[in-house]
Amino acid sequence: MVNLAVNIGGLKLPNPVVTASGTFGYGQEYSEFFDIEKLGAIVVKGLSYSPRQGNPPPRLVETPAGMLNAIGLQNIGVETFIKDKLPYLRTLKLNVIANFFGDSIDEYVMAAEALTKAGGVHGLEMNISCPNKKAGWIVFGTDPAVMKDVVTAVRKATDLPLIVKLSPNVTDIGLMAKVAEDCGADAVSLINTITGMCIDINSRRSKLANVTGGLSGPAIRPIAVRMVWEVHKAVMIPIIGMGGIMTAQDALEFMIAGASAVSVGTANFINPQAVIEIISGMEDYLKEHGIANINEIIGSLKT
Amino acid sequence: MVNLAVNIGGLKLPNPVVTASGTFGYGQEYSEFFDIEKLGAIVVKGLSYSPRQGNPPPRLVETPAGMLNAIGLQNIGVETFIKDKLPYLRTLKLNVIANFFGDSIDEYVMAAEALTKAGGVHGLEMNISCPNKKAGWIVFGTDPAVMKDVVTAVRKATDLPLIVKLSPNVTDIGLMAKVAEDCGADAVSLINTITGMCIDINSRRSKLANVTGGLSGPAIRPIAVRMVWEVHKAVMIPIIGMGGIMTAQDALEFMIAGASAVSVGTANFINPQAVIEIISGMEDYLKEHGIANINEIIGSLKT
Amino acid sequence: MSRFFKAEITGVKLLNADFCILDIKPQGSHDTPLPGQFYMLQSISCYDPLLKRPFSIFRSTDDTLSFLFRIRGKATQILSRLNTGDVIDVIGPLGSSYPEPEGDFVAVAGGVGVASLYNLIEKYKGRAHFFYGAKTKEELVLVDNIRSLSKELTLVTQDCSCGVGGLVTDACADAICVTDSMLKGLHVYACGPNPMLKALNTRLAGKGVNCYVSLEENMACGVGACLGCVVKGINEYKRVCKEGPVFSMDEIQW
Amino acid sequence: MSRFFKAEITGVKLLNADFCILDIKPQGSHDTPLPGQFYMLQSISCYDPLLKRPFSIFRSTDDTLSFLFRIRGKATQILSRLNTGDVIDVIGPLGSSYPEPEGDFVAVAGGVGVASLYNLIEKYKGRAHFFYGAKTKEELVLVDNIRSLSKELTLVTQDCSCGVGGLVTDACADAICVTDSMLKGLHVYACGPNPMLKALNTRLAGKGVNCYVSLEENMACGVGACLGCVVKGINEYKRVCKEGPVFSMDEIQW
Ligand SMILES: Cc1cc2nc3c(=O)[nH]c(=O)nc-3n(C[C@H](O)[C@H](O)[C@H](O)COP(=O)(O)OP(=O)(O)OC[C@H]3O[C@@H](n4cnc5c(N)ncnc54)[C@H](O)[C@@H]3O)c2cc1C
Ligand SMILES: Cc1cc2nc3c(=O)[nH]c(=O)nc-3n(C[C@H](O)[C@H](O)[C@H](O)COP(=O)(O)OP(=O)(O)OC[C@H]3O[C@@H](n4cnc5c(N)ncnc54)[C@H](O)[C@@H]3O)c2cc1C
Ligand SMILES: Cc1cc2nc3c(=O)[nH]c(=O)nc-3n(C[C@H](O)[C@H](O)[C@H](O)COP(=O)(O)O)c2cc1C
Ligand SMILES: Cc1cc2nc3c(=O)[nH]c(=O)nc-3n(C[C@H](O)[C@H](O)[C@H](O)COP(=O)(O)O)c2cc1C
Ligand code: FES
Ligand code: FES
Repeated sequence: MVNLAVNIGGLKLPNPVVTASGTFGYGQEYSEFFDIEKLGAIVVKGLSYSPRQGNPPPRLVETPAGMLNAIGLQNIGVETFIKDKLPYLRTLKLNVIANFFGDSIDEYVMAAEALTKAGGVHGLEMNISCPNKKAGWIVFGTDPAVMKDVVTAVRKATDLPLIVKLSPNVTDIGLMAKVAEDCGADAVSLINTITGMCIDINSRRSKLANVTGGLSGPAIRPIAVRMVWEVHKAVMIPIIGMGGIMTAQDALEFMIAGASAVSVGTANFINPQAVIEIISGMEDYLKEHGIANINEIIGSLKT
Repeated sequence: MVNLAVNIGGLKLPNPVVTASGTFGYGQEYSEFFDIEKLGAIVVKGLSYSPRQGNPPPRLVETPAGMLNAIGLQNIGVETFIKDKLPYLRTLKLNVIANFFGDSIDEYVMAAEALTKAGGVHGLEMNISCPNKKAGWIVFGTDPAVMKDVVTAVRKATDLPLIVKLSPNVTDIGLMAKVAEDCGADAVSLINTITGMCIDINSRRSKLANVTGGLSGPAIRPIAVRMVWEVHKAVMIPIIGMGGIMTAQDALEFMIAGASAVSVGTANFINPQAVIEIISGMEDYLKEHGIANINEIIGSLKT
Repeated sequence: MSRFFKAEITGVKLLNADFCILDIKPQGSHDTPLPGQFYMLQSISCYDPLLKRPFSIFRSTDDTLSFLFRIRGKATQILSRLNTGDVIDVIGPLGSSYPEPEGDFVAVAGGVGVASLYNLIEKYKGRAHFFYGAKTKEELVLVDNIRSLSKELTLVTQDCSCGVGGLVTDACADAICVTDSMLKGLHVYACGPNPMLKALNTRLAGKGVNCYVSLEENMACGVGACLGCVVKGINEYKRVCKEGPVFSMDEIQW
Repeated sequence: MSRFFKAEITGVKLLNADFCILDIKPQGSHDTPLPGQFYMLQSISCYDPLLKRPFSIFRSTDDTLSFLFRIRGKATQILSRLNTGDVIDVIGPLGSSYPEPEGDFVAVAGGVGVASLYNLIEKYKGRAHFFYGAKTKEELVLVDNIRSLSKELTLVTQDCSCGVGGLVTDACADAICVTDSMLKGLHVYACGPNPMLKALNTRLAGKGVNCYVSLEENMACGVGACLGCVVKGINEYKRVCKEGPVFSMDEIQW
């Protein structure tokens, strides 16, 4: 038997495969397709303290080997999550990571506190790819100083394992990861979607009502793998890698580049059983290569 | 008849379609496939003052809807270009844009001066996605201050139309474009390739000898279109847009987003006649939509 | 009985250059679809096209599911070129269905919207006043079958090349709005492009008809997880794949 | 006469699960290929796979080009599933060719490297001492044809399942290096995986043979423009698609 267990900043995962926020609902949507207790962890749809309506449609458009989404962070809010969704998740033997965000530091802190107190949430993933209303809508995750303030504040608000989810829309993602580490983050996850757009040349309008959207899927994988490798060289805390992972082979690329766990997003849409196949594919790979413990391959890229 | 002529910072192009540097050799390679005098302009493979060997192989790997290249800027050097390649280009009725780079400001200036003096070069495109040897290998195009120095120096060294080719590996490409404009650039072109990597999980090595490479092709198009739109909002000088353009439809997306001309790269490999088909497809679009002049659609995105 | 399964192609029939009927045989047991429900289909060989595409159930038997679709872009082109014996990935049946009609009812199809209504009129044979519209005569498919399944069929073309000239919504509303009393409780089912459904709402809203519309939005997951396929409901966004695709007309903000 | 053309599939023959022969008929006139040259092939339906793939000319007649390839990844899978009548995009003939042999010559093929040498021995029938190696017996294809075209055929398998056991390079070098005088001016042609060609160089370098090797590198353009397909020559990088794919062994830094 090979050992697939990994440790993400104190959170012990039975295997390194988790679901990417926003692509797996709150778990129930996919529970008919496989036994979701088999997951390393579930990361739920991004939550804000108060519910959000999200953007008007169209919210999706397909691009070559990828897709743009502009959901606009629609969500039911922390309170409703705790009341309506968490009870189901508590019945499962499953690590629950709550992804959350805000448009001010206060909102981040309030969400983090409520999710920490709720019970049944095992880790927090903070999405910093959101604009800061007070700071002239600068995206938290693209300015080291702005990011420092929000991560520091959230770190004080929770004793749960804290994962900072980095934006790829930056010059130096290693630097951003270092800021997160210095502010006390237990882990970083990357990449969030890359901002893109797609134009209908007949109407001369964006194909998304929101004009721009976030690019995900296999198209971005080479960029994501490179960023994981850069972050691996920059920090000591564990990394959750993601961006276009469709197969176990893809997932292993991220782990060899330095990720301790991987997150699967867009692939769920194409194959609702993708995560299960990725877990068993990883196991096969280890067996074939005579590797007893998955931790041996993390960051093992030869250069 | 529709009017396809555009003006790129003083350089008059009969139509807005040019070839992307590094994907079209020095013209002769593709002259057997179509009449290259039909191009808006030819942009030649990036030149440095002294010749470069480039990176060891493998230099290429395919990715979903894209490709990574790590040619390592192999080139024959400015002198040999002027002696061996320019004479052929001078015999053609064709705008010649010389793409060039250096690993120090001096090298940039020397290349720009030599190309300006040569005669038969109608415009310069400076590639700033290269590391600055003296400044600790910081890439010129990712640090506004470093970029300012090199663009200012090159501006003094040439009176040819100067196009600054921006790197997409930055937080705020609009800001970088503004720096180029402030330093006297006549136009900007974007995007250069996005840094990526791809790992062979069996050998646990990068599939490229250079470890990382530049991602091009349809995969990056949504990112490129978004960046062109951001730059269009940030500067007044004309933009040459590129990144994954395969068809006239794709090219028109860039123009509607704000590009005055487009550059076709990876598409040449898939279809050596792609540029010709893109020019005639643009013409058809204008006719169908009753638009007499292509300039009417530049930056015409409705939001 | 999983709603994610593989299916074998058992038939590919081109009705003309633009319309195709695909028959598939699910491998293993599968749920029986209701009229108005849909499936996500995909022939995976690479990552472009990337996403599954939604198609309404057109007909179904114990071991065959059929889809009628218009060849538009990459995915429908690939589906139309499959060979018998090829295997595709399927998720379904998904979403809401047309509520059962009471007595005779009205069906309004615009273009390939006919696909989902076909299933309804086949189930409730001889009870539909069917209004079927398209741009041109060539885009009206399966007319004889539809006629034989309906109580009455009115064809409508925008270019006047066949049947009534004009918009199918006008033809339908003109016909059924003769007296207001006729409308009370009448079941109307409509499927077609959004502008058509909007026009129908303009004509029928507030008249007491029970109107059900099948909506379209781009989809990624098809199962309610991504929140990508929403339309504006009265108070909040509604997912076409989960709360829809069939909505009561008055649930939607037009 | 353009080297970029469309061609119709006129035959797809699977030799076994891994090897396929594709016959295509160029639309319009085309150049005659020389042994060792190659073509870039692609069945475009979407952007994944994105690039054309290089394949050596295996056989050619006035109106047909044939390719023998091993099904490895996405592109070869798609090519092996094409139907007669389908149309693909082609660029070629490209690159350098095997120089004409003098008298009898030696051919060394490793695996599917046999494709390009087949063309050579067919042109110079009855003159080749052919050494054909693979991992297992199953990977040796077209053995009877090759035997009939060669003066002598030696089969070599790494797992000893057929012919001589071991590496084809050893079998070849052992056979021809009996006396040094035999080697002077002997023409040796080799095609196969890089490690095989490297091993051959180790055995034959400096012995006065005229050895020509056909090399492989990932390619994008195929026409010398992208500088993506280089190998290390003695003084500089050389493009496999332009200066190659056939190189004299001593031009290459092994
Ligand atoms: C619930 C539902 C049921 C449908 N039933 C049918 C049917 O029975 N018959 C039929 O012909 N069509 C049906 N459609 C529409 C069908 O899904 C699209 O025609 C198909 O996705 C086009 O794919 P393509 O790759 O060929 O075209 P593309 O080139 O991808 O796009 C062509 C058009 O289809 C739309 N489209 C693209 N991707 C999607 C997507 N993931 N979801 C929805 N629309 C998309 C685009 O906005 C575009 O306008 C239905 C759509 C929905 C939402
Ligand atoms: C000059 C030349 C002649 C060749 N002739 C033949 C032949 O006659 N028969 C034959 O079976 N094979 C031949 N090959 C190899 C053939 O090109 C590859 O097997 C093919 O590209 C694999 O494509 P794929 O999508 O099926 O596999 P992929 O999944 O893309 O890759 C499988 C393997 O093929 C290599 N490969 C991928 N893309 C390319 C590319 N663009 N160029 C070169 N290699 C690539 C990869 O490195 C990988 O190791 C030749 C290669 C060259 C350079
Ligand atoms: C439809 C959709 C919704 C998403 N919503 C969120 C979200 O709420 N919070 C978040 O941090 N990331 C969100 N993401 C980003 C994903 O979690 C992930 O970082 C990204 O999609 C890259 O991974 P992938 O290529 O595997 O999808 C969303 C992505 C998609 C496609
Ligand atoms: C093989 C290859 C070589 C390239 N060489 C150069 C170069 O020398 N100088 C440069 O500025 N850009 C170079 N580029 C970048 C292209 O000019 C272009 O910016 C990029 O490929 C995006 O466009 P595309 O997606 O249409 O290829 C190269 C790209 C490729 C694929
Ligand atoms: S398609 Fe994902 S929620 Fe409807
Ligand atoms: S493949 Fe482009 S130079 Fe050889």
